[in-house]
Amino acid sequence: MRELSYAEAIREALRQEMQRDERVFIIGEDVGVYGGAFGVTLGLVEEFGEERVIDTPISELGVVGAMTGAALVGMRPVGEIMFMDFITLASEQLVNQAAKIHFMFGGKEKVPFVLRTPAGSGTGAAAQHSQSLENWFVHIPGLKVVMPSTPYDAKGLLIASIRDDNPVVFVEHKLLYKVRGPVPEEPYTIPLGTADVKREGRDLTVIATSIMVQRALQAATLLAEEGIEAEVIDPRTLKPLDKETIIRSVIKTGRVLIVHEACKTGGFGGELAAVIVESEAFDYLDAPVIRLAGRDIPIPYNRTLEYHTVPQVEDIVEAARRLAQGRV
Amino acid sequence: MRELSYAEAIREALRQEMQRDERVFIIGEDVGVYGGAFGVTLGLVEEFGEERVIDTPISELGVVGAMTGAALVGMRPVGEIMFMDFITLASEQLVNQAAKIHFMFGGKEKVPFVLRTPAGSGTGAAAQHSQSLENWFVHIPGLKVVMPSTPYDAKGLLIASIRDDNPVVFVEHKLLYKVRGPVPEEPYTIPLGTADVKREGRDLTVIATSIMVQRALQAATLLAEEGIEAEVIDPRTLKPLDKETIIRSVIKTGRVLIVHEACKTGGFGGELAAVIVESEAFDYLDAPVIRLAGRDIPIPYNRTLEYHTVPQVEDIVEAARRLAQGRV
Amino acid sequence: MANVSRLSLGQKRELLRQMYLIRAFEEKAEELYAMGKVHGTMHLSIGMEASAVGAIAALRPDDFILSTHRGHGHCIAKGADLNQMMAEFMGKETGTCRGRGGSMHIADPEKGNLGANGVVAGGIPIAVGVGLALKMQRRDQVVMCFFGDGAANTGAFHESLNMAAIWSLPVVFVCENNQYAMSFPVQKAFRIARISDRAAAYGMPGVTVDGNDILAVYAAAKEAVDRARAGGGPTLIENVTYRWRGHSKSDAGRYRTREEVEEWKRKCPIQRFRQRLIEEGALSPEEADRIRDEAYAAVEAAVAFAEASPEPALESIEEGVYA
Amino acid sequence: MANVSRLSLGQKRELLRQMYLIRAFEEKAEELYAMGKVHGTMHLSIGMEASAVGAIAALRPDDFILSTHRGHGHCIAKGADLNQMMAEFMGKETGTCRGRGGSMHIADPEKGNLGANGVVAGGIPIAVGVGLALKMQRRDQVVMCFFGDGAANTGAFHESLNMAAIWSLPVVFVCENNQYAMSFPVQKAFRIARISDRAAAYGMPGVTVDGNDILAVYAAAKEAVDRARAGGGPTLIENVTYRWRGHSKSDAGRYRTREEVEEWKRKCPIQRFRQRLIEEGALSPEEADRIRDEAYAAVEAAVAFAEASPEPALESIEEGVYA
Ligand SMILES: Cc1ncc(C[n+]2csc(CCOP(=O)(O)OP(=O)(O)O)c2C)c(N)n1
Ligand SMILES: Cc1ncc(C[n+]2csc(CCOP(=O)(O)OP(=O)(O)O)c2C)c(N)n1
Ligand SMILES: [Mg+2]
Ligand SMILES: [Mg+2]
Repeated sequence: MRELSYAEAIREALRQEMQRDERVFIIGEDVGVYGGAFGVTLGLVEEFGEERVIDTPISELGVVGAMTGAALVGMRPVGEIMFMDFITLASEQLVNQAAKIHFMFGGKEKVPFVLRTPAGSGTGAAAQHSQSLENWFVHIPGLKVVMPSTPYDAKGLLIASIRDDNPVVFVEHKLLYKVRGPVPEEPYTIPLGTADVKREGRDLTVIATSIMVQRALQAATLLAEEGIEAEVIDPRTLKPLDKETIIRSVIKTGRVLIVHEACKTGGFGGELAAVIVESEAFDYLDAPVIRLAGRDIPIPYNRTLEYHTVPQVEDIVEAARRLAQGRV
Repeated sequence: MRELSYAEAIREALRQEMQRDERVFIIGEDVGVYGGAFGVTLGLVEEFGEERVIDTPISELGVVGAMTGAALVGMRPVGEIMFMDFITLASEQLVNQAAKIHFMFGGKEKVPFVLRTPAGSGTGAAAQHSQSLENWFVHIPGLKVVMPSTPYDAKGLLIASIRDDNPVVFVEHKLLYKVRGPVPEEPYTIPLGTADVKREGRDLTVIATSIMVQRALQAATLLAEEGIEAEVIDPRTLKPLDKETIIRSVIKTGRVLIVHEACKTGGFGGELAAVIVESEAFDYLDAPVIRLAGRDIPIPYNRTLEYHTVPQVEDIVEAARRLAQGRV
Repeated sequence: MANVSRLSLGQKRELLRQMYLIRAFEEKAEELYAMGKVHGTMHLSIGMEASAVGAIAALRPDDFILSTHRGHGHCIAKGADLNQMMAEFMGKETGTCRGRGGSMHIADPEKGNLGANGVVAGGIPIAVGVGLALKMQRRDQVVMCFFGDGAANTGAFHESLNMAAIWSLPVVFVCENNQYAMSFPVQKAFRIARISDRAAAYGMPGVTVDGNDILAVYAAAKEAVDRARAGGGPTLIENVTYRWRGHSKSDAGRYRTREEVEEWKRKCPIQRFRQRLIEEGALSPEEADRIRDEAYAAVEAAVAFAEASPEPALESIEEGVYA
Repeated sequence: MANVSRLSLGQKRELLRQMYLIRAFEEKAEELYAMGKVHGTMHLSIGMEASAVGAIAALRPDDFILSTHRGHGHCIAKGADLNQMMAEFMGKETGTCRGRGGSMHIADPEKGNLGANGVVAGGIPIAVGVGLALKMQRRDQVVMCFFGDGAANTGAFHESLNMAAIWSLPVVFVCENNQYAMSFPVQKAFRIARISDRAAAYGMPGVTVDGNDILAVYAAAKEAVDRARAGGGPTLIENVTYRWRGHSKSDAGRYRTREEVEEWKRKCPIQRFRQRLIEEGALSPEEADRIRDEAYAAVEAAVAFAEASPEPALESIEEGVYA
């Protein structure tokens, strides 16, 4: 199959949906001729014009409000917040308005939009351009939260998100944009709420999100050389969460390593751990559930410190090895 | 000992700290002659003047920015966000600036302030005035998060928070404001990071926050009549978290019920569950860790629906009873 | 004032009727609250009826509004079914929002009312989006966005007015300056005398109107609506008015004098318009009384409807979170 | 321009020196980046030096500034130790922020620089707080807050300017209008010709200045600083200028023409001031060259210092999160 980068896969999803449905449009800072800070929307303004690829002032709150209003009268906006850190500026509209309107209006209106945003560290952009705040939005009823880890998933999940009738926070990872992988040319959807077993294994379950899926897969290859077979599960959508797939795997392996980039404390790993231990999988656990996550510090600028702030392949290998002890 | 309401205890802490330290001042919407939406700051402007009890325009972002700037040049502001839902508007300054400045500046500056805000449902104020977003801020390194459940704790924790050199999010509960309890007259502090065993018990550990501590204590009384002895732990500060006290209790009882008002998914209960199952307490668990939390819905206006959206005493009794089965 | 003179007698009566309806609704709301029949909080616009009715009279039924926490008046003026509205106020399943929204979040999408809002200025960015979509869809509708003087100091106001201006969107911004944001008086909140002067910061027209003169309100709104519909972009209108009641039910009124309130009560927009119509010979006092009495009766009927309506079923509690 | 004439020859030379220092620092920064010796991103103010230097010249050493992502110039003009600053840029332990901040977050509190900011307009609300505290503490310092044209469309700008105005705080707001917010030109972002006109919305004075004329910048800043210090409240200054380089290192420049850039390069603020001083007879070309060469040499020395400096120790990674 043809290979695309993660950024190209996203762009293709946008282009195909805009071709299919004229209600879909793009809005955000520098999404037009600049192509967005990471070039994801490059070329789309040339194809669809300035009316459907709208550059905005630096007004994050205004942008999400504009998406909400447009969605209320029949459009299907896809917005971009240049860095996830700046969703903080738009969170009132996202959380109090977009997420709640369907419910508060007694089901009478809906707010279908996708808010794309790059998260994560690794680019040297330091504390205010590197955060992973996905669990904020997992916590908000009315929002869906999607976090693709591969080009294939990115395209299918984005198309599904655009066609979804709810506000979706679509979290991309900066370091994934250049990662390549097979992507079908025709449009396709991956239903929100379906996890993917990215690798099967019997010794432990690694549940990883976003770029950590890639790292977990690399770690699994290394672990296999030591005879440890890790099953790698990518929830793909944090909300709705495919609990069944996760629980099934834990019942099989009895050991769980959760890996995410976001700060450990208060992060999505806690949710995963709780879902597991309050389920029937509890009885099958042979070891404590381990979270390997970002340190509870702002992302430092220095390259070495930055590297060691979030889980790397070797950290996953080590944690998995320790967890699998006694098993293999 | 003299009794005060929770609101009075907070007011007394503010007054005593303002008397003691002229760097302390109050800022927020309608905190002056109006006394704040819940009357907490009533009378303080008369005592300390408009320079130290500052009414602001409706500019939440501006208020937290003003606190940050004032703190940088030696003041110790205590701000108020009228409803926790509106912290969403100020979260950029809180999360990207105040929380990170000490770290980003290599330790050279500090941002000592307290941001008080009422959270929670039960007043019929519906979806946009009833949220409990504490886990958002637990997730942010650099912030501390405090959630008192009694008048005594409120006073001691607030004084400790004002004297702390970091930005502290101080979450009050609207339904607690009128709750009365013993409060010493002299100023005192409760160190941030110390949980309180509000009731001892052997059969299960109930970890509850804010108003749920009150409900858990009522539930424990009812449970005791059935012969179930619940230990009720109030972390009091969610960050820093007193893990030792929690783990010690779980090792003793082997059963855990976590109770909070915030939506279950993505909430602080996940963090608590994870902390427990990744600790040595894992080996002592006799049953799945159970979270009893707010439903994953916006708070509905209708009184009955609102009531049933968050845990009530009877829900705690029932969950505890189920959990203790086989034990007692 | 060319527009105003074009109002027919029937239209003028309709304006009076709507103002009475709002007054009756809110007096009843206050009573129900006092009786413990509703919970939560509410924000009454008594004394400000001309602002809502006059401005919305300039709209077509298929135009949109975004309203505020003080939104009963807007909702009624935009044509709400009074029964459903009262049922919503009382949290019933038959309410416009199935009892999920309540006073602060009443929405009535069928009538183009995209919602009251519990967040100050929460509706302003949404209005921009509505305007953007209407323009993209090449529809000739407009959207009118209400907010208070306090809202004019929020970041949402600034970002939204600028976006509407640079894109020349069909949005009419109506600032209801009732002198206070809760306890904070405009004299302290602003260093400028007229909020409408802020329009210049965005390159849009701005106008300040006597918000208790319904015909003046209508005229300014009509001009702005016409401009927006014709593609001329947004306008900022400031209706200067006053709220008679406390900010909400928990307001002790410590920030203003009784005299000030009394002074404004003498400027009652309903009395003023009624008087004018009578003096013009457009209406007899008896006809005016009948209009008023019918309004109060309609509200009573709405209460009866609401009281007879069922509560939402507990089993339905988790419905409607996702579409 | 009374103020300007009061500048001594030594002061004028100092202004020229600072501008050269900034230019030298940023040219070096670009080079280091190209060599892979620094990571992350950076935003160069080449072509805008007069705005930083002229404005900050109006401050006392004990006054404060809040800077931006494009903040190297402000930092240098406020008196940064070049070695520490370069070390910070290169992420070293000896940096002003121990290598934790980097280009976008360089702060230098000892010199009154309360930080560059990775968030557009992030410093504006903080500046208001600094001003508020200075007023409460009855100190006679002032705070100067820099931001771009793009920042003037954020909610933070609006809320902050209003608060500074109503409380009459000692804050000088300096908008560096360099024609673009990333790719978004001011012609599209604003429907008004002069950003300083927004001052009127807050009841504060506003002035637009040729930001490439350092003496004009200084004069406007001096007037505003004097007013602020005297208790006269805030001012909004707009320095009209241009950035020669791309927005950041990932800018392909698709949104503007080469001709436009070339045209602005001919308006180089450094050349212009140098020429003026030479024409005035205040400086010989050789003296000017020496000032320039010393600046470039100082930057080289700073690089040597930074390169010789240690990285932060890995064990220290969790330090400094809490005070
Ligand atoms: C963002 C936000 N901040 C604070 C509040 C609390 N609050 C509700 S109404 C109000 C005053 C609003 O003043 P104004 O905009 O003038 O409208 P009015 O109430 O006078 O109609 C305040 C502060 C809120 N609902 N939303
Ligand atoms: C709140 C926020 N939104 C977006 C960005 C990304 N960004 C960084 S600089 C910039 C443009 C800023 O324009 P302007 O204020 O004119 O300053 P300039 O870069 O021209 O100096 C943008 C959009 C950001 N850093 N912060
Ligand atoms: Mg008002
Ligand atoms: Mg700019």
